[in-house]
Amino acid sequence: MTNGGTVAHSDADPAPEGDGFPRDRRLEAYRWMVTARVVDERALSLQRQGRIGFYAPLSGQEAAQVGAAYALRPEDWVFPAYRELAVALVRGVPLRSLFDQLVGNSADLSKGTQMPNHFAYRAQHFVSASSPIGTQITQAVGAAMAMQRRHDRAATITFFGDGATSSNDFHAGLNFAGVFRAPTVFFCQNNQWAISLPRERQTVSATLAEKAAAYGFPGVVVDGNDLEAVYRVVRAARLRAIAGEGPTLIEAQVYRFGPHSTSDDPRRYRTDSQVAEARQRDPILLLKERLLSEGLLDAASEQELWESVRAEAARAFEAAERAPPLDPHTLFDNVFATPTPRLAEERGEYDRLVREGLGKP
Amino acid sequence: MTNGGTVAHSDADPAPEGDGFPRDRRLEAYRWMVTARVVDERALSLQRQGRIGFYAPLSGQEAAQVGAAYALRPEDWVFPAYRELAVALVRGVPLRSLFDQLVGNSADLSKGTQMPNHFAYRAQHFVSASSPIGTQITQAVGAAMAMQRRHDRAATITFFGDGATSSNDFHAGLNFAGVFRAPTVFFCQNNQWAISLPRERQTVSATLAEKAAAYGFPGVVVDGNDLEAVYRVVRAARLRAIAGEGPTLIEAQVYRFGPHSTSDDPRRYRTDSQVAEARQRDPILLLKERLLSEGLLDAASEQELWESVRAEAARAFEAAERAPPLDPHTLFDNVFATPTPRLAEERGEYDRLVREGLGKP
Amino acid sequence: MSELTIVQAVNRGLTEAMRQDPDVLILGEDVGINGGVFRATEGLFKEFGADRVVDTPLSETGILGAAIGMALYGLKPIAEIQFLDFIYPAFDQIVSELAKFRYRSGGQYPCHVVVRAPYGGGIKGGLYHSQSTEAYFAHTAGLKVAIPSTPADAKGLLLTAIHDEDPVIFLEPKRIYRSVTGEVPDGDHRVPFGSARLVREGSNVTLVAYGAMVPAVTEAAETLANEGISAEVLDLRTLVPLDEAAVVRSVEKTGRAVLVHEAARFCGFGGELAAILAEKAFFSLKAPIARVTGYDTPFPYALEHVYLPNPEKIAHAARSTVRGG
Amino acid sequence: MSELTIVQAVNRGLTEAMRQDPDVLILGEDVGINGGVFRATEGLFKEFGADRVVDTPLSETGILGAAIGMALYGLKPIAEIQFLDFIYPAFDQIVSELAKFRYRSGGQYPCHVVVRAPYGGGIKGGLYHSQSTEAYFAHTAGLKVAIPSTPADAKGLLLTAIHDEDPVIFLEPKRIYRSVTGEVPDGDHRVPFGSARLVREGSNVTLVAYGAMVPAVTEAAETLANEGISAEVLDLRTLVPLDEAAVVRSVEKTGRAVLVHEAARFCGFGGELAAILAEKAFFSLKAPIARVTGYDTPFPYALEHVYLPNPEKIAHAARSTVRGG
Ligand SMILES: Cc1ncc(C[n+]2csc(CCOP(=O)(O)OP(=O)(O)O)c2C)c(N)n1
Ligand SMILES: Cc1ncc(C[n+]2csc(CCOP(=O)(O)OP(=O)(O)O)c2C)c(N)n1
Ligand SMILES: [Mg+2]
Ligand SMILES: [Mg+2]
Repeated sequence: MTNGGTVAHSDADPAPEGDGFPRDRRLEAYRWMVTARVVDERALSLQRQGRIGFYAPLSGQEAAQVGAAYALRPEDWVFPAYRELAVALVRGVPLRSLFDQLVGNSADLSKGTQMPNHFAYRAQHFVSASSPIGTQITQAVGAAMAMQRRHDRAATITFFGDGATSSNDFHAGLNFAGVFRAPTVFFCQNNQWAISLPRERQTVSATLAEKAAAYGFPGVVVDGNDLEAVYRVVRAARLRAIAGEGPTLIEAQVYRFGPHSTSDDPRRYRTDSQVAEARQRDPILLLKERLLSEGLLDAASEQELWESVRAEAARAFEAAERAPPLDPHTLFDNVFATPTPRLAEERGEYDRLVREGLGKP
Repeated sequence: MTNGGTVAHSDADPAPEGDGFPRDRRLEAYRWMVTARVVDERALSLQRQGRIGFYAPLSGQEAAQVGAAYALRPEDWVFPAYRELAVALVRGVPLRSLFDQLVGNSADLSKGTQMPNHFAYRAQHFVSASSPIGTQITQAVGAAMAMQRRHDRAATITFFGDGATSSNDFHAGLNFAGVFRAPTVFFCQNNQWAISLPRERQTVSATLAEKAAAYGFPGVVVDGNDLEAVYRVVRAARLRAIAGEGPTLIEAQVYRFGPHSTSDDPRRYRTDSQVAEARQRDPILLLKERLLSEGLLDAASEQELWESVRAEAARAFEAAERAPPLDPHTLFDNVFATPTPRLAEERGEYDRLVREGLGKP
Repeated sequence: MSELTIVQAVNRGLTEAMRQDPDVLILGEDVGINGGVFRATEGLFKEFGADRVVDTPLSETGILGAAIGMALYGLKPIAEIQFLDFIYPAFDQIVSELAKFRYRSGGQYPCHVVVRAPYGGGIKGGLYHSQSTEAYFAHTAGLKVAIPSTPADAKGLLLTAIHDEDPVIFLEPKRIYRSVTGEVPDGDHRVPFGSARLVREGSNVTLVAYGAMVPAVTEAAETLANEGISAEVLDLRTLVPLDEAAVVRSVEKTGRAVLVHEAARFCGFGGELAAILAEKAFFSLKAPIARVTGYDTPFPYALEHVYLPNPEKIAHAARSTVRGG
Repeated sequence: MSELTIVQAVNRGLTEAMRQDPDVLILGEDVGINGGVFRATEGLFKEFGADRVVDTPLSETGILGAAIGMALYGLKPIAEIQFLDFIYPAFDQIVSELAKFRYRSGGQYPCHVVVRAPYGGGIKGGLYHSQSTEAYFAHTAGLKVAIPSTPADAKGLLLTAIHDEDPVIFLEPKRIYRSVTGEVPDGDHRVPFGSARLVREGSNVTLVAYGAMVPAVTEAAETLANEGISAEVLDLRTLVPLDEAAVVRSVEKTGRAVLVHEAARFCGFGGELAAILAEKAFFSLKAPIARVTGYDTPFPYALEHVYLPNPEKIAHAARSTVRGG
């Protein structure tokens, strides 16, 4: 067991045996993918209604995220960007917790300090996400170096986008990982866009995966719409990592179906037909067809699944919305372990203002 | 002709024809290499005597620097690090100017603002060097993008070390150059050490040159002790650049014979025998042998050459030492084009102090 | 004259400068076909093409490094940083290089880059889409820092910045990008650096602000006027160069100062202002100098209304200062 | 007790902490076999091995990112930045990540990294081996900032930093690394954060300083004493948390303040001190608050003796403050 927090028991703990995706968990994985899609739909509409302030959808990236998350063990640490909601779900973070974060209520484990999508769940070793692109990459390497030093048989995985390959931390992180043989899996979701910049103009290398060569370790391209393929490469990379063989860069090729975020209008830089074409390889569709053909799903159970997930999401969101708002005093918490005199004074200043009828919550 | 400054006429303008190093300039090139070596010797001893404050020798890197510099044209721009004294010499910077900078006197074109070795000579398009590792790399790419936009048939070259390949600017600079096909030559002098860190622990890739692949353009390894080989690859890279074919990364493999700088004691991290071995391929020795065998040099003229260079260097340094010191008021110059009221006030404050007998120069 | 929002005025300023001078170009993330995430560069890509409105890879290090190289060569690059919060990967290029090029080369290499960045809170942006870290730049010798609060100043200060010879950090108050409108002169409108704007005359207390805090301070001054307190309001417009004379003169008249910014208080720009006053207007001061600022916490998300200065907090501080409360 | 220099005291502090706790480790450039370019980590590589004294590639981004990851996992990393001037490639990790981890995760992810860096001028280091940019860090909510000026404090504050739960920027005055010596307690010596050191009692004027300016200020106080001016000298020791009470108390007593640092004046730490005094000690102030600081230029090379505050300049300012000159 690793530092501090206990890993909560998670139904999603895959304890994978064999190389293939465990057959008996395919349906469960499918449910997680559907859940992510449902959350996307719901969140986009809630944002339009002004009930949440912002959202960055992951539609199109469900298989990549769920496949990768299934290949991990509870003791592994996840260093996400801001789009990794499905990873959090598979790790065992309750929907309700995710919604508490979107709302920023008093139940939010991050105490409403962050914009929607910037999740942090210590119990699931899901490290706090930030907005600056790439910063999690070097951190994941550092945590992996710590695992090495503690002789913990675990790995870190970090999620980032195609755009993040241009970041300082990509370069530093991969280089450190190569030099120190850190047990890290670099998982790049190449969704073809960094807001309006297409992948081809982000960098000239033929693939993103091949950049690993510059750091002396392997890079792998995988079809990110294929749950099982993703699972296999991540699992192999993880095993490599914990065997002391060093890091791996994985490029999961996907397509971002939705806008970059609710602040974005993708029609300014891409056509609907491009998106329609990409949607033909919708990862949910692909897995559904496979499950149907294998008899693990039929039209009726599929229908039912979506409905039950929708109902579950609706309930969870409403509960999050009903939760009490944050106590304004939490503004001054967690800057430091113990408030400095200055912070205590400012808290007192705020209290005085409230007493005098100003700045009420 | 490019922006602003006129390129002073330089004897060193090679106007190279044909691919090989011009035969009639080999002796001249040798003289530059000897000059650099002599400056190193002299500067190290001057520093020990406390007559200059700091010095970073380039011994071992003469052929790489001189070979690269000969492949350039006056209209090209050089973005150096702090060790490129021989490049400055070949570009036509007078020895005296270099010594003015080492001393930081009133004749120093950089007005004594910088530590020794941080040269800047606008007339020779030798851009101001700074200490932070790597920062010149992206700047060279930007200047090359400016040349593109101005349709100037010129290129930029940037010099940096093996350590600098780990910098943020290496990654950003090479990536931008790839994406924008910038006419830039990235010239890495791999002298095997970043202070005490050996090349193998800087990064795991087999060569530094191969890192270019991650950015979609060629990387070339060259024997940096071989003047002519360096000349050929830099010349080819330059021609590629101005033909609009994009950047090239060149790794010149050399060995740093001396300490990292006068603040460094290399015996803490490497053995004398390692250095002795490397010195067997001293670039000056190699070229000397060639010139001797080709009859361009004989023992007597070789002896004479060293003596005349030593005498020239001694004269130039003494002149630099005799030059008047800086006017203390220059402290307040060149922060902005025109001093702000605040700076004018501080200058006045300083004058008052001097008038009252304090802080006299 | 046209009635414009602040972001439109920025857009007009950019258009004007690019039409005037073919050496002016813009580089940044999503500035081209997308027109910038705030639409500040809308239409420029179409008018000036990909060579002058350059969509870059996702690297602020690269953006600033490239802009500096261009400037050294003689172009006039304008670097857009998508949010001020994302400027830190470029911090080394800004403080080590941009700010020091002219100085360290003894004037041989001026380095004129304009760095534009939307800054500040009030848009529910949380920790990473809300910060005001102007103090970092103001403390860095060699950088000028401009922060407009009106559409006319947005265009006028921007054109001055583009025609300046020194590096300028140009911070745009995104919170009032669209909420504040005003008349903006057409053509080559310029507002000089180092000259504060007297927003409102008054005699009892001086309120000093800049950027998005100017409307808040102005509103506070109106409230105070109704209570019989006459507040003078100064909009600094540029922090570097600073119009110290205007600040000192005003406080010599009123005897009281309330310094307002949304950045954290500790070591913020208000500290510099207070120090100037405590040195140069000392004998005129009738009351302690007050600061109304963000608290010394990271910028929050759900509680940004608690964090930010607002007209009530400002008026309250002014009242206490005047009444000795 | 041992008589040590400051850099030796740092070395002892590191050794002590690493012996106490196997989770403490050091990473940085040239910290291993080379023992650090200033020899602060001398001997540690031999005692603790390459796993705990980690020579990294040349990337401050990587050093800080890795240190943060290690800290999140539960180790206690100490990151050495070779010169404070080279911290900027890590600035994003420091201000966006290190400073905000605990806050943004609602306390789930404390992030305790100690960042050690030699800082300051007086060693003929020019622009890039001399800077004092403590104000950047002091302005960043979530960071603590410690700056010792004596060997005992160097060890004591460092051990406190390593045992703290929050990120600490630990700035070491390299100019006096070897020139100042003093008795240092053996073993687990700790000096609390947020408690200024009263270097010298006085009644006419308070001189406030930290780091390498403390000896200069102390020397000025001696000169002043010979002239009949009794100067109180405070060494802040930590800028965050700041011992405001000590500063205010002293100025309430003396009525006069001279604030000293080698960083550029504009928006420097002296501004914050002046603002605190102009608010909280206002009614005790008998004279304008003076600042003796570096000028608002980049740090020079040949002229650093002109740039830097020295005992003469400090004494001069104190004299003017006391005599109303
Ligand atoms: C350092 C930094 N610069 C700019 C931004 C603004 N920004 C937010 S997301 C984004 C694009 C990211 O693209 P990518 O890495 O491909 O991830 P994706 O959004 O496609 O998942 C940009 C430019 C940022 N968050 N951080
Ligand atoms: C950003 C930064 N970090 C650290 C340093 C301190 N430093 C100066 S030179 C050097 C090593 C550089 O190695 P390399 O790039 O190989 O160049 P070389 O000195 O061998 O020519 C280091 C670490 C620096 N100057 N800049
Ligand atoms: Mg993407
Ligand atoms: Mg080297």
